[in-house]
Amino acid sequence: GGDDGAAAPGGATSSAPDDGPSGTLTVFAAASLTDVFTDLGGRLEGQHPGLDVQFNFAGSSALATQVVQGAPADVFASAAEPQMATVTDAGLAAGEPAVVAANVLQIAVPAGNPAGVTGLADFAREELALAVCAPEVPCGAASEEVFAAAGVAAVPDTQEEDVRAALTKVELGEVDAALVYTTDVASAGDAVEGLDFPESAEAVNAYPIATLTGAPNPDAAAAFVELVLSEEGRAALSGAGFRVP
Amino acid sequence: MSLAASVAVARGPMTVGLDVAVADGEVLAVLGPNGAGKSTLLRVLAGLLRPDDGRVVVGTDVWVDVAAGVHLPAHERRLGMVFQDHLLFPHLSVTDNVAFGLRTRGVRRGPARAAAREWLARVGVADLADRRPGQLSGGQAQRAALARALVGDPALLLLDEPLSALDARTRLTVRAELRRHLADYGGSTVLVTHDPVDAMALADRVVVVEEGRVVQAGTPADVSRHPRTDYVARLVGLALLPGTGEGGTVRLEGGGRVAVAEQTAGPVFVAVRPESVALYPSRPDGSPRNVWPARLVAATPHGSTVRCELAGEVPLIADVTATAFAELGLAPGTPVWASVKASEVAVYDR
Amino acid sequence: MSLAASVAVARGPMTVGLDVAVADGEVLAVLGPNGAGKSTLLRVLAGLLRPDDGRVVVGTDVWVDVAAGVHLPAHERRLGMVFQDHLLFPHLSVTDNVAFGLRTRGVRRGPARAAAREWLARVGVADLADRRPGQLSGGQAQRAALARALVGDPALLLLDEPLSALDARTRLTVRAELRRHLADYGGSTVLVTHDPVDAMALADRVVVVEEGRVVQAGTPADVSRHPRTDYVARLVGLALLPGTGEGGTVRLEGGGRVAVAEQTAGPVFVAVRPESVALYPSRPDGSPRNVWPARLVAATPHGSTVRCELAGEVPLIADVTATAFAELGLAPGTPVWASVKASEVAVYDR
Amino acid sequence: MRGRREAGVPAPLLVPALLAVAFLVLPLLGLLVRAPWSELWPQLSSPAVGQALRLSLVSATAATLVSVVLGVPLAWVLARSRIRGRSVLRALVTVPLVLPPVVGGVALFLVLGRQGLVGAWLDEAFGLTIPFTTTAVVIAETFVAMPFLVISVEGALRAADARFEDAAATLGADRWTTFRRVTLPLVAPGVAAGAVLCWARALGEFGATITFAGNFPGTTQTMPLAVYLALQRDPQAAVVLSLVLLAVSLATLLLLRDRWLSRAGAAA
Amino acid sequence: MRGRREAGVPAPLLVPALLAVAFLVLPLLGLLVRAPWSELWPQLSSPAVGQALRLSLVSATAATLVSVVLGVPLAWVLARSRIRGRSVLRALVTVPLVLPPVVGGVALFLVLGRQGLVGAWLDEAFGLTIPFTTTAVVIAETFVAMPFLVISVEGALRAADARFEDAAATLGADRWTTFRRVTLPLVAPGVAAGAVLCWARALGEFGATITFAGNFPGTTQTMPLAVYLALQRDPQAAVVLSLVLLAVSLATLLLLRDRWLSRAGAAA
Ligand SMILES: Nc1ncnc2c1ncn2[C@@H]1O[C@H](COP(=O)(O)OP(=O)(O)OP(=O)(O)O)[C@@H](O)[C@H]1O
Ligand SMILES: Nc1ncnc2c1ncn2[C@@H]1O[C@H](COP(=O)(O)OP(=O)(O)OP(=O)(O)O)[C@@H](O)[C@H]1O
Ligand SMILES: [Mg+2]
Ligand SMILES: [Mg+2]
Repeated sequence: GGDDGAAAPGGATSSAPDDGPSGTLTVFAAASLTDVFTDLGGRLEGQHPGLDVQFNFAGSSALATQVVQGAPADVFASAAEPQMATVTDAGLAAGEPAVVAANVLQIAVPAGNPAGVTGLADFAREELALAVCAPEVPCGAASEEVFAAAGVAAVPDTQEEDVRAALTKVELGEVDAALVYTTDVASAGDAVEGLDFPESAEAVNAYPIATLTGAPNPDAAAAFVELVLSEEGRAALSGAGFRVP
Repeated sequence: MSLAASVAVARGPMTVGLDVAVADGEVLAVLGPNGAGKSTLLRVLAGLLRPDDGRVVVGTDVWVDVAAGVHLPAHERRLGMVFQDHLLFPHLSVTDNVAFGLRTRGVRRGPARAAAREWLARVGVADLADRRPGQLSGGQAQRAALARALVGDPALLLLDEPLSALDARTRLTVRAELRRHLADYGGSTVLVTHDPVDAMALADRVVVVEEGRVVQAGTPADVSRHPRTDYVARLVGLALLPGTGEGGTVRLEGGGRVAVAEQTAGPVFVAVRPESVALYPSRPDGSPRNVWPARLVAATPHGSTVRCELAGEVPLIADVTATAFAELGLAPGTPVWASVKASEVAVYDR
Repeated sequence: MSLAASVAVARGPMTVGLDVAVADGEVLAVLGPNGAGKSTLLRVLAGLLRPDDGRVVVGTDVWVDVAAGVHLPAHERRLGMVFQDHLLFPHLSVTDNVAFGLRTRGVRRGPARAAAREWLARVGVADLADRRPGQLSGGQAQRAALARALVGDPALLLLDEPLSALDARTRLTVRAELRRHLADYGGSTVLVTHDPVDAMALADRVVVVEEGRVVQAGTPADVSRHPRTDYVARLVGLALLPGTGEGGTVRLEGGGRVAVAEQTAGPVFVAVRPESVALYPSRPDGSPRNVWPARLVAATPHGSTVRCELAGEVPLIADVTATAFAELGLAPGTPVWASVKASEVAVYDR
Repeated sequence: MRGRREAGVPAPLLVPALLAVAFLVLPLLGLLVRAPWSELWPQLSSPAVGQALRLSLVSATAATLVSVVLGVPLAWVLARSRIRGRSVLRALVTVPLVLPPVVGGVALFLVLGRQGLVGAWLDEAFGLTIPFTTTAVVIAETFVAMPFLVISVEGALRAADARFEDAAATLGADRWTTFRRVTLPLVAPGVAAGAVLCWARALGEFGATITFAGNFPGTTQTMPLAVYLALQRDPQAAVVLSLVLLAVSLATLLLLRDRWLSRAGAAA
Repeated sequence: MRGRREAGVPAPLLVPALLAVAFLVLPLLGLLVRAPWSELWPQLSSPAVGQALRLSLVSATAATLVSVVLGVPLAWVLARSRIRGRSVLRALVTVPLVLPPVVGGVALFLVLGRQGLVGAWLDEAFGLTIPFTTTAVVIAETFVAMPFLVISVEGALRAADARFEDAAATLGADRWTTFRRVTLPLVAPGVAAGAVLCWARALGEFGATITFAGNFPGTTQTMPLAVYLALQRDPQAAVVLSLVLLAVSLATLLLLRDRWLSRAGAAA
């Protein structure tokens, strides 16, 4: 159909009258960036009336697969470095990826902290229902690092496939505590409380961004990455709970 | 156990409204043309069709009482039923089909199978006991269905044309077997059939159903001697002529007159046996007082005789020998003269 | 078109191996006991069952030739077929069922329906044209199935007991209709039936099949006069006694002797009509040369006569009047004397 | 004298049936009770939700149509023909059911992606690229949902009485005509059931779609994808969105099925 | 004179059937061809993979058994009984098909979770907690997969000839006996098809399982979870794992189905 052009490479021509970027910009971004990027995309569209920003939010690894499979993307923003590495290894990233934001772990507990969790040491308590991320995913890798740093032998009941799944269980009160990212706690609302812990600094998760070599609209791609890395972008990211470099 | 049923049920545009009563150990044959409502009656008696109105009482048990909202489900009725299209379970062997009723009534597998095999032998399909119904011929399937209905001890036997697919010889032996069984059987039997011989051989009483109504009831002999409708008359091979008695003659409703041997008055039926009708190429002289012109409409060979259907003022059926038929040069359309002796004509009140 | 078939097919433990030939416009009746292989033959002719061996040739077309690997699929055979269990399509109206064959052969809906309705009228179910098959009685469904087979212009008509579910009166009219149609019809017809009257009325030739083999073939009159197996004899109501001719008498295989009117020699059949057998409570004197002691085994009323099965040295069937039956005080097991005039005994070579 | 009415549902059937209903319906009730209904209106009035809902319905329906057109013949071949290797084929057809949908999406890339077996050729010959279009959504849904249709129609075909097909053959109907005019009407309830399964599965499809078609609002973002995104941000909204999807599919099923089934029922 | 053998599959059926097969099987072939086979041995020999595979098979089989035991009666009620609101019930039963599995997991928490309607009571009364156990895996898979069984068995029941049930009733069989001894054997192919669908769907279940049962190797980590996690780090390994799952289920289906179908076929 006609609206297929929104994502098709052919739609991304830069033939607008003004000098700025125009046409369609396609951004593949990790789902956890949905709010901030949607907001920034809107701002960019406001600055360049001829520009239409399209987002494809999904898990980073799905996005990496898509990019490797020849997806007509201009920008790729990953929630972790391994997925970006998949893309750079395939020679698809234009230049070095830049780190836009970082995330650290926080202990999420249900509102009111019914189990009285105080710190990382509580993850060794057998009687509690505890969730961490699976070691295969970034937050799980980070969790292992902080547990190692703190010398805690964690006994989780479940190794979640992503942060969201862990957080859902906290929201529902099904686990007494979960180790998740700060940003997720921030977005979860009143049902969840976040507890900082000192060892979190041991494992910082970086969000790399890159324009892609096959970008149909490289001008716009550059403009978007520039906006994200600008003061304005950093403010938006830190407003959402990200650490910004 | 005795059966008394009086039910009404709508079937498409027609309403089937039938009253039947069958005493303990009695066999009632239900005769009637296609679509008369015979199978419908059996379905109601079996509990597979809810009547719109009426009662069914077996022994002292009320099986159906529409007014009182009583409707005993089929499986609590202690039935034996042969369906017009057999309905043997395709996934069970013939033995297991026959044993099914016993098994549901709590008989253990061994004795149930033994009883099933015994009945299969009685209807002559013992050697097919291990086959699936799909591997039987039509007549074999019908016999298995009959065995399935008869095994066990039903309170009511409902047989819907149980012998129709049997070959002539098997029919004799299975009919004899059935007759033997029914003679000892204490429950009521309702037998639907198109074969007057079955009715004669097996039934104590006959009801004739036409268009959802009972049009005649009585003993087989009575019904066959004094048919009250054209259907019954044809069934037993008589020509039936309704008319009005006027002393020694009857004025027929269709026109014409018939001389009879008795004095009669009022509405009567005149019945003429085909054997008693003689045919002549030209008007005969002589003693018979009944001589009519007619036209041959159809002729069917039947053993050594030919059955001739005649149209004319007085419609008749005549049986003549094949030789006579050939000598008369008869063919559909041929005009002939038909005569019957007055003493050969049966006459009885309508 | 003419049909010549010679096929062999295994059916469970039995092998059906049949040779039949039917000329253009001829009607062949296939008679035989249940499970003889009649329906199997029709299925092979229809192309629904692959024979293990043999050929089927219709006109000049080879439909089946197992040796040459030829097997024309059923739908290319231009058939009209009545199945023993109707198989009307449950999802189509009666009209559409009958019109189905015409529609598949390219007739447009309007004319196909019109032709269907005409045939439905001819078999007497015009008023049911819009019903679904599930709303028909057994006999109505059978008539619709017959109409479905007859409509159109098949090369071969295969009718498996097409009249078995019809009531006696309808049977007459439908049989007459079928007879009329078959008289005009140019193709071959194979009619399976259990009713000798159907065979007599409709068929030009008869084959009798038993246990998968043809045991007798001929004209209906010939077969009924000179039955060659017990099954056929029973069918036409004769007692059949094989024996060896020894001049004026025949020594029966089962023992005993029969006096006959002709001089015979070698293996012969003796056939006795039930009407010609007289029964006596004690040994009669007089002219009949054939007098045997016997025992009554079964009695079936049949119109005004009773058919008696007799066992003894010479097994016979006797028809006696109901009055005589009562006077003789006959009951199963009663010993009687049976006699037959030598001139009434038919004898012919085996 | 027993005068009670015809027995309804026998207990050994009623008890498990009730358990099954409780098991399937209670969680839905739980969702309904706990759902933040205040979210309903904002969500419903958001144009993105409307878009996603429309796209979901359109693509699931398209996937069902494709599945019926391709899958019913395949079911027929599996149930009726005597080609060799039928049982292997049947198992092969069942297997996509087991494939994790995300991997299914990857597999689709391998065939229909820009560098895929067929996709590369499509791209060169016609300039057609399938991934990230609405077509890709339909393809992903069809890939995941069609096996449900095939297997359940095959079951219905096996259970149907093949003698009617014999009767049709004697009336001159070749196998195709027989299929259309006899077999298909006879198994209509089975096809209806299969189509419902297929439609529902397509409507709920997530993994293969997000992988092969991406998550572009208006083009490829179906309701399950919208629910996924909402889960990232606002789980309450996700629950509300799911309930909207449920309500719409419930209404559709009630309308469609009753209409189709009553037709199919009249035909039976 | 036409002497050719019985027509095989008519073209209007063969062509779509071939398309369907190509559509369903080509992506699998693509996976097979591109799979990094060198990964196979390391993966197969990893005890975690064996564990996940075993857990998958056990829990999918258990879910199928539960679904058959509860779902077949429900299908019967939907197809045969005359209770009111049947069409609503039927649609309600279909609806979990549409629910995004993750939301389904949330819904299960609402009923069976520590603070769920039933779960809280179970916890208090018996100290039983269901989430994060193998039981939870079975429950999640059953919730997602049972509707497939119910709908396809219901379709088979509707298509079956109910007159045999009449015949059974005249032989003294109450509805339960009739169901066991007549109806069920007659629709055996439909139940087989439904069970295959159910088993395959359960085997592939991901979203509801990870939500309600979590992901713990040895207890709740089924193959699809393992595949998903592998996808995060090493997509190649994930493809190999999926192929292992496929191969195992293909083998199971081939063995089981042929055995069951031939039994069911002999019964028909
Ligand atoms: N399901 C139905 N719906 C509507 N009408 C029906 C239904 N079944 C039968 N009928 C009609 O009811 C009438 C009685 O049918 P029934 O089967 O009782 O006839 P029957 O006396 O058994 O005839 P047959 O000798 O042909 O078997 C017929 O006219 C038939 O067309
Ligand atoms: N599918 C089958 N498998 C094995 N044996 C079969 C099968 N169908 C029929 N038979 C057997 O083959 C023989 C011939 O059957 P067929 O149906 O041809 O008999 P028929 O002459 O038509 O008998 P009827 O007069 O009872 O209809 C029978 O003994 C029957 O049991
Ligand atoms: Mg009837
Ligand atoms: Mg037969």
